[in-house]
Amino acid sequence: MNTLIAISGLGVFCLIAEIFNLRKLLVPVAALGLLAILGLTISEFETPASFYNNMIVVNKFSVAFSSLFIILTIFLVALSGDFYKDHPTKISDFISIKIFLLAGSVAMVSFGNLSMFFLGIEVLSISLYILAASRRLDIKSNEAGMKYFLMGSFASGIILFGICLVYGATGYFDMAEIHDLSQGLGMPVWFPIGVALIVIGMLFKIAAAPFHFWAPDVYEGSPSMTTATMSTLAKVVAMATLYKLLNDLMPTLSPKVEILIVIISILSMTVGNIMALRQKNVKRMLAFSGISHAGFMVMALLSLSTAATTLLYYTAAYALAGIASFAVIIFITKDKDNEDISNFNGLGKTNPLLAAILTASLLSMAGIPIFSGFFAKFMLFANTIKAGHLIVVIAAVINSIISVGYYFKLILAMYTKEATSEKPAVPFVYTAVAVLAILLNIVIGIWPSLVTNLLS
Amino acid sequence: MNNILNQIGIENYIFLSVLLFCIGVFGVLYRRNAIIVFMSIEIMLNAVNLLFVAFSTYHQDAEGQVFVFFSMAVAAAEVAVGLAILVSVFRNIGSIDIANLKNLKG
Amino acid sequence: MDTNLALLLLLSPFVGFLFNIFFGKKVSRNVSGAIGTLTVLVSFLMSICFFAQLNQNGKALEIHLFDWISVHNFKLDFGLLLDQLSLLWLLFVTGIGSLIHLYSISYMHDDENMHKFFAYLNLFVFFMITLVVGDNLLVMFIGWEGVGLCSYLLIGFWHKNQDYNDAAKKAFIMNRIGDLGFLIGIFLLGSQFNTLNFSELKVALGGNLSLYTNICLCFAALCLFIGACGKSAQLPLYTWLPDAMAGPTPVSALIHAATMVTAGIFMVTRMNFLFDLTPEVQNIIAIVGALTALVAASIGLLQNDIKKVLAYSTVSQLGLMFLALGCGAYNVAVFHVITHAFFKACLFLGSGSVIHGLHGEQDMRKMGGLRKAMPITFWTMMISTLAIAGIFPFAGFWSKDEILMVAFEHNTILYVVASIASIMTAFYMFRLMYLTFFNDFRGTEEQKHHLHESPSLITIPLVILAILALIGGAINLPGSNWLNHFLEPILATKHEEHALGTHEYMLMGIALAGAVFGILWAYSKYIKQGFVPKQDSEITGFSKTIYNLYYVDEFYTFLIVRPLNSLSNFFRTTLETALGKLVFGFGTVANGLGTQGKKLQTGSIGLYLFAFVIGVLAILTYLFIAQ
Amino acid sequence: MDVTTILILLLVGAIATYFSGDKLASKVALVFSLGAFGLSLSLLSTYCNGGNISFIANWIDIPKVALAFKADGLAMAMVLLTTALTPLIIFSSFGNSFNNSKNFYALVMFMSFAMTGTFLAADGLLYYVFWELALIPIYFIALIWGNGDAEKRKKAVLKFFIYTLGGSLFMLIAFAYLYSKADSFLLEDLYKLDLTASEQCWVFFAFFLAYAIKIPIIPFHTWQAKVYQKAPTVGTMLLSGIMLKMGLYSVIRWQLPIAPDAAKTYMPVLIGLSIAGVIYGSIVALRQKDLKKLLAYSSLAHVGLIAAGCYTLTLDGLSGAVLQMIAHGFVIVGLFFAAEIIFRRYETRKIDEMGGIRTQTPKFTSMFMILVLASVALPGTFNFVGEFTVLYSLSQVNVWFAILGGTTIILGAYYMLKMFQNSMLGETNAKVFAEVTSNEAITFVVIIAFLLFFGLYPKPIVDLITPSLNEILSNINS
Repeated sequence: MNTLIAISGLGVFCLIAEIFNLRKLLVPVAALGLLAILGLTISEFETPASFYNNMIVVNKFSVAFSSLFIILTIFLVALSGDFYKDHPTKISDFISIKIFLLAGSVAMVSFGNLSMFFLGIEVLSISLYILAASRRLDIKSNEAGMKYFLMGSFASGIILFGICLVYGATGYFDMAEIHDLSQGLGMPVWFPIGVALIVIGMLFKIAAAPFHFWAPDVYEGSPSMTTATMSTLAKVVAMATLYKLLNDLMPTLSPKVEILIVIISILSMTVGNIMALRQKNVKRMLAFSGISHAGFMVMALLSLSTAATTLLYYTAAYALAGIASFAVIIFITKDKDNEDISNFNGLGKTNPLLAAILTASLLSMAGIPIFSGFFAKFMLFANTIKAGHLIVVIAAVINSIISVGYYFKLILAMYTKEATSEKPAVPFVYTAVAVLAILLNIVIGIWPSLVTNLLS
Repeated sequence: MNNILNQIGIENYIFLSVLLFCIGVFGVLYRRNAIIVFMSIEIMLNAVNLLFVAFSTYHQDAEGQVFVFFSMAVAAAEVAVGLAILVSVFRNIGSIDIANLKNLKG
Repeated sequence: MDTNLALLLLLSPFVGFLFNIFFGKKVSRNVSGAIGTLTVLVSFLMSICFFAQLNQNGKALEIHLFDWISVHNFKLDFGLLLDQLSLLWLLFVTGIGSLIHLYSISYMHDDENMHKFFAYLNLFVFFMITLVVGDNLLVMFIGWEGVGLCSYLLIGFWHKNQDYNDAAKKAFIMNRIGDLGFLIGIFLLGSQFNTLNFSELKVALGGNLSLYTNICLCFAALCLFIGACGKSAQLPLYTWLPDAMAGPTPVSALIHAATMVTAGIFMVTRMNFLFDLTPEVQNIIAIVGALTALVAASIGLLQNDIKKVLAYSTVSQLGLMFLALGCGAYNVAVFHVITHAFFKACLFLGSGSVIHGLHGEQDMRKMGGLRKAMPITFWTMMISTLAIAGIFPFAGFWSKDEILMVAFEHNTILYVVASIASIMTAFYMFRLMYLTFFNDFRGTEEQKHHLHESPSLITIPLVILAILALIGGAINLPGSNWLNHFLEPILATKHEEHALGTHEYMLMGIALAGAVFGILWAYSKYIKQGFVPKQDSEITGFSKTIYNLYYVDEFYTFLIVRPLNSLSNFFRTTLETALGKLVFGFGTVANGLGTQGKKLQTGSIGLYLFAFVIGVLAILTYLFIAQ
Repeated sequence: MDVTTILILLLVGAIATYFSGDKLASKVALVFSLGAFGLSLSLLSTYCNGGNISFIANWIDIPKVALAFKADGLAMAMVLLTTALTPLIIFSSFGNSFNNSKNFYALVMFMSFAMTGTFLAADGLLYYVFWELALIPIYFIALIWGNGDAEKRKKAVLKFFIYTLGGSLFMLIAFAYLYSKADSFLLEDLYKLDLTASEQCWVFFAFFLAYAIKIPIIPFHTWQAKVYQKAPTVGTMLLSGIMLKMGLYSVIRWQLPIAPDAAKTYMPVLIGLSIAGVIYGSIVALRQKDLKKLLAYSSLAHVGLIAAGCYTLTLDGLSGAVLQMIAHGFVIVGLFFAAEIIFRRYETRKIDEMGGIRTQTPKFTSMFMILVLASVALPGTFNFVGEFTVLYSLSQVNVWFAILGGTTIILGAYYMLKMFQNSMLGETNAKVFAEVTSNEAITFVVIIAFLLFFGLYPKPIVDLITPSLNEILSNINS
C-alpha cells in the first residue's frame, strides 16, 4: 500500500517540479525516489497485509512483481532524460506519466478488489495512450495512439462487462469473497462468461493472438521510448495480472479451458515468429517477437500451481533483455527517420560494446544458455511437460528455432555489414542502462535461484 | 424498488444491456467516423453501467452503484484523452475517418 | 640376448631408413648408399646366425615384445616368431635385398634423390621383415600394408610423372582391396578362436570343430586368399603389377619379383593348417593360380617392353606357385619362390643393366645385338632365362617340375594348363633374349656409340644371382629333399615323398621337351626369320587383344571406376543440394508464410476490431455454447 | 584440486586473452591453454593414483540442478584431447594474422572452455548449458573471421547455427521430460530411471536428433561441408577436431545408457545409417575440387564409422570409437593445417590449382604424406588401432557391417591418395612454395609423434578408458 501511495506521491511531485522548474534535477530525483520506493517495497516482502478492507493486498507475489516493475521504470526514467531533451518543457509530464503508469501497474498486481483492478488497468492504459500519441506532429505517432486508444477502450469495455457479470453472479467485487463463492456450486452461467471476458481483455493487453493485431502497428508508430515501455513494462504487468485473475477466479482449469490456452499459446507464438521473419523495422520485429513471447507466457498458465515462479522469472528475463536491447535501439535510431535493420550495419565495428549488449539481449530472447532467457524457457518447458502438455512444448521448440532466424538477422547486420555512418559518442546513460540490464539478466541467468526462490 | 425487479426479472435487464452492448460493438465495427466510434464505445460502457445498477439492486448492495461512478469517471478520462488524440490526428491529416489511418501496416 | 639380436635383425634397416631420410641429403650419395646396403647386410648376417642356430636345435624362437591391441575376447601382443619358414624367407629377402641395394648404388647414382631411394628401400626391407617374422596375423598385417606403402612410394619415385603416380596409386588401392579381405579374414578367425597368434591358432584348429566354425573357416580362408591375390597379383587383382614397372628397375627386381609379391605365398604357407581344413578354398586357389599363369603368360607372348615381359612372367610364375599351394604342396611352392627369386631378380637386374646401357630405352624393338656389347649381362641373363624356362639342370627346372608333378597328381586339366603356361614362358623368355641380344642393333647411331657393359657394382650382383639360379635347385633335389625336411615342422600335414618312379621321369621329360619346344619356336621365329615385332598400330586381330592385355584395365574402368565417379558426381551435385533444400525447406516455408501474413496486417482498425470480436465470439461459443 | 580448476583456468584464460590486447592475445591464449593442458595432465595422474577429482555442488534449487562434474577415464580422455588440441590449434594459427585478434583468441579459449565443460558435466542441464555455449563462439568465429563471399558465408553459418540449435532443443525437451520423471538431472539418477519402451524410444530419438546433427550422421550432415569450407582454419579445426567428438561422446555418455532398450532395438538401423554415412562421405569426397571440402567429407566418413562403433553397444565398439575419436581429432587437425599451409602460400583451396609442390618442399610433403597415411589408417598409426577395433566390433555384430564399413579402407585410400597426387605431386609448380617454417613444422611433428607412438602402444589410453566404458556398458545392459 505504501508503495502505491509513495509512487503516486512521486508522480505528483514530478508534475509540480515543472512549476518549480527543476528540470535538470528531475530525472535523477525521480530515479532516486524510485530507488527509495524499491527499498520500501522490498521491506514489505516478508509482511503480507491487506489494506482498506481488501482494496489492496500486499503479499510476496505482489511485492516481487512490483519490485520488478519499479526496476524497469527506473531504467525507463533514466533513459527518458536524454530521450526527451529536445522538448524540455514536457519532460516532467513524461516522467510523471511514466510514474503514474507504474502506479497503475502496481495496483494491478496488488489489487484485492475488482474495482481496484479496473482502476489500475485504466490508469495504465490511459497513460499509454498518451505516451503513444505523444509525438503530436508525427502522423505515425498519432495513428498509433488512435489505434491503441480505440482498441484499448474497446477492450476496457469488454473487461468492464466481464467485471459486471462477475459482480452480478456473486454480488461482490472482493476477490477473496469471489474466490470462496466460485468454489461452491450453483454459480449462474454469467460468472464463467464474465471471467472469460475479463481474461479476453487481458489477453488483448498482452497482445496474444488473435487479439494481437494492434501491437505491431502501435509499437512501430509510437516513439521508441513508449515502445520500450509497452513491450517491457506493460506486457509484463498485463501477464502478471492475468495470472493473478485466473488464479483467484478460476483456480482449477477445466480441460476445455486448457485446450483453449494451448490453442492461444501455440497460435500466438507461431503467428508472432512467422510474421517477425520478414520484418525490416526493428521495433515492428520486436513487436512480433513480443507476441510470440506472450504465447510462451500464456503457456505457463497450463501449470497454474508453479506458474507464479515461472512467470516472475520469465517476465524478468524478458523485460531485462528488452530494456537492454531498447536502450541500444533507442540510441541508434534516435536521429533516424526509420528504425530499419540497416541502421545497425557495422555496429560491431563502430561500437562493439553496444553491439555486444544487443547481441546478448537477443540471444537471451532466443533462449541461449547463461542468459536468463534460456532458463526461463526451460522452466516453462519443464513445468508444461510435467503438466502433460508435450505438444505445446514441441511447438514452442519449433518456434524458438524459427525465432533464431530473425534475431540473428539483426546480429548478422551488426557484424557482417559495413557501417554506413559514423556513430556519435554514446551518452553515458544509455551504456549504463544497457549494461546494468544485461548484467542483471545474466546474473539471474547464472543464479536463477535468486528469483525462483522468492515465491516458493 | 425491489419488487419491480422481481416482477420484471433480472434476466430482462441483462438482455437489455447485452443488446445495448452489442449495438455499441456494431457501432464500433461499422462506423468509420472516429467521433461516432467513440460514442459507440460510450454506449457499450453505459450498457454495462446500467447492468451494474441493476445488479446492485438485485443484490441489495451499494457497491455496484459506486462502481458505476468509478467507471463513469474513467470513461470520461478516457474520452478526454481520445478526443485529444483525435484533435491532433485531425490537425495532421485533416480528417477524422479512421479508415485513413493505414500508414502502419505489413 | 636372442631378443636383442632379433631386434637388431628387425630394426637395422629401419635405422638405415631414418639415417637416409634425415641425413641422406647431407652426406654424399655413396655414403647413403653404403649405409643403406650395410644395414640390410646386417640383417642378412643376423638371419644367417639365427638360421644356423635353428639348424642346430631345430626349435623355433618366439619373442614377445609388448602388448599392442586388445579387444574384449583376446589380446594382441607385438611378438616375433623365428621359425623355419620365416628364417628361410628372411634369408633370401635380406640376401637378395642386400645384393639389390648394392646394385642400386651404381644404378641410381645419377638420381638427385638417391638418398630417398635408399631410405624407401630400407623401409621396405624393414616392413618385409616385420611381415615375415610377425608372430600373429595383425603384426603380419603391419608389414603387409607397410610393404604396400613402400611399393607405392617406390613406383611413384619419379613423382614428376603423373602416369607413374597413377601406377603407384593403382598398386596401393588394388593392394588395399586385398587388404580388406585380409582384415575380414582376421576378424572371422579372431572371433572364432579368440586369438590371432599363429601357434595358438594352429593348436585351436587342431581340435575338433563345429560345422558352423568350419563354414566360418571357409570364409576366413577365402578372405585371406583374396588378400593374397592383392599382394601376389593373382586374378583378378593382378593388373597393378605390370604397371608397377614404372618404378626404377631395382625396385621391380626387389619388390615386384623377388620379395613382396611372394608375401601372399608366405601367408598361405603360414596358415597352411587353415587351408588344409578347407579343400574347397584350396581348389579355388589352384584354379585361380593356373588361370593366372596361363593368362599372364599369354600376354607376355606379345609384349615389347622388356620389363613388361618380365612382369607378366612374374605374374604367371606366381600363378604356378599358387597352383602348388592349391594342391597343398606348400613346400613345393616355397621351393619355387626361392628359385624364382634368384633367377627373376637376376633377370630384372639384367634388364636394368640393359636399360642402363641404352640410357632408359625399354622397347625391345629398338634393341638387339647387345651380346657383344655387354657379355656379362648377356650370360647371366641367359643362365636365368634357361632357369626360368626350366632347362635341366638349372634351378627353375627342379622347382617348376615339382609343381607340374603335383598338379598332375591333383588334376590333369590343371597340369595341362600349367604345362602350356610353362611352354609359353620358355617361348617369350627366349623371344626376349633373341630380340635383345642377338641379330644386330636396331637403336639410333649415337645409342650404338655409347653401348657399354655396366660397371662392376651392377655386374657383381648379376653374377652372384646367376650362380644361384644355376645351382639353387640343389636345396631340394629329388633325392635329398632337404627343403621338405626342413619345412616339415611348420606344415600341418606331411607331404609324402614320391620316390622318382617311371612316370615322374616321364613328366620331367615332357616338361623338358615342352621347354625345348618353346625355345625352338622362338628361335625359328626370331633368329631364322629375324622377325621383329610390328609397331603398335599394325597389330591386328586377336593378337591386338592380347597386346592390349585383353582390355582388362578398360574393363575395370568401365565396370568400377566410371560408375563410382559418376555416382560421386551425382551425390556431390544433385543429392547434396537436394538434401540441403529438403532440410532447410522448413525455413523457406516459414519465410513464405511470413510474406503472406504481412498481407493480413492491413493496418485498418476496422479489420483489427473485427478480428477481435470474432475472437471473442469464437471463445465464448467454444466455452459455453458448443458442448 | 578437482577438474573445475581446468574450467576456471580456461575461462580466466579467455578473459585474460580478451584484455591482453591484439598484440599479445595469441601468446596469452597459448600460455593459458598450455597451462590447462598441464593441469589436466596432473589431474589425470591424480586420477590414475585413485584420487577423486570429481566435483559436485548445488546450483539451482528449482528446478533442482547440480554443479556436477564427473571425471572418469572417458571424460578425462576427452578433456585431454581438448586441452591438448587447443594449444596446438592456437599455435598453428601463429602464421595468420586476424584483425582484432583479441576477440578471436578469446572466443577460441571460451569455446575450449565450453567443450571441456561438456565433456565433464555430469548433470543434464549443466551439460546442456555447456553444449549450447560451445555453439556461440564457433558461430562468431566462422561468421566474422571466415573466408569466401560474405553473403554465402552468412547463409552457411546461420544454417549451421539454426540446424544444430534446433537439434539440441529437442534434446532439451528430452531432458525436461526426464526431469519430470526423475526430479533430478544427475547422471546417476537418469541412469537409474526405468522408462517404458515408448518413452525410451522418443527420448532416444530426441537425443539422436541433437547428436546426429552435431556428429553429423547422414542425412543430417548438410551443414557440414560448407561451414568447414567457409570457417577460418582454426574454426574448422575446432569443429572437426573437438566439436564433432562432443556429439559422439554424448552418444556414449548420455544417449545409450539413458535409453538402452531403444538403443538395442534400433541398433541395426543406426549402424546401417552410420555406415551409409561412411560410404556416402567417401564417395562424395572422390570428386571434390576443394581441399577443405574434401577433408570435410572424409571426416564425415570417419565419424560415420565411429558412430557405428558407438552403436554396436559392445566394449570393442565403444573403446574403438573413443580411440578413433582421439586419433581422428589429431589427424584431421593436422590435415586441415596442411591445407592452411598450402593456402598461406598459394591463396587457393582448389586442388587443381595446386600440384608440383613436392619437388619444392620435401619436409612438408613427407609430413603431409604421413598424415594422409594416418587418415587412411595405415597399420602403425593410431588411427589403425581405432579403426581396427571398430571394424572388429562391427564384424561381431554382423560381418557384412564390417565389410561395408571396411570399404572406407579402399575408398579412403582412393580419394586421399588422389588428393595427395593432384595437390602435391607432378611437374614442379611454377609458383614458388616456401618450405614450412619451424613453427609450422613443430605442430606437425607433435601430431605425427602422437599418432605414431600411440599407434604402436595404445595401451595407456585403452587402460584409461576401459573401466568407465565397462561401467557405462553395465548401465546399458542392466
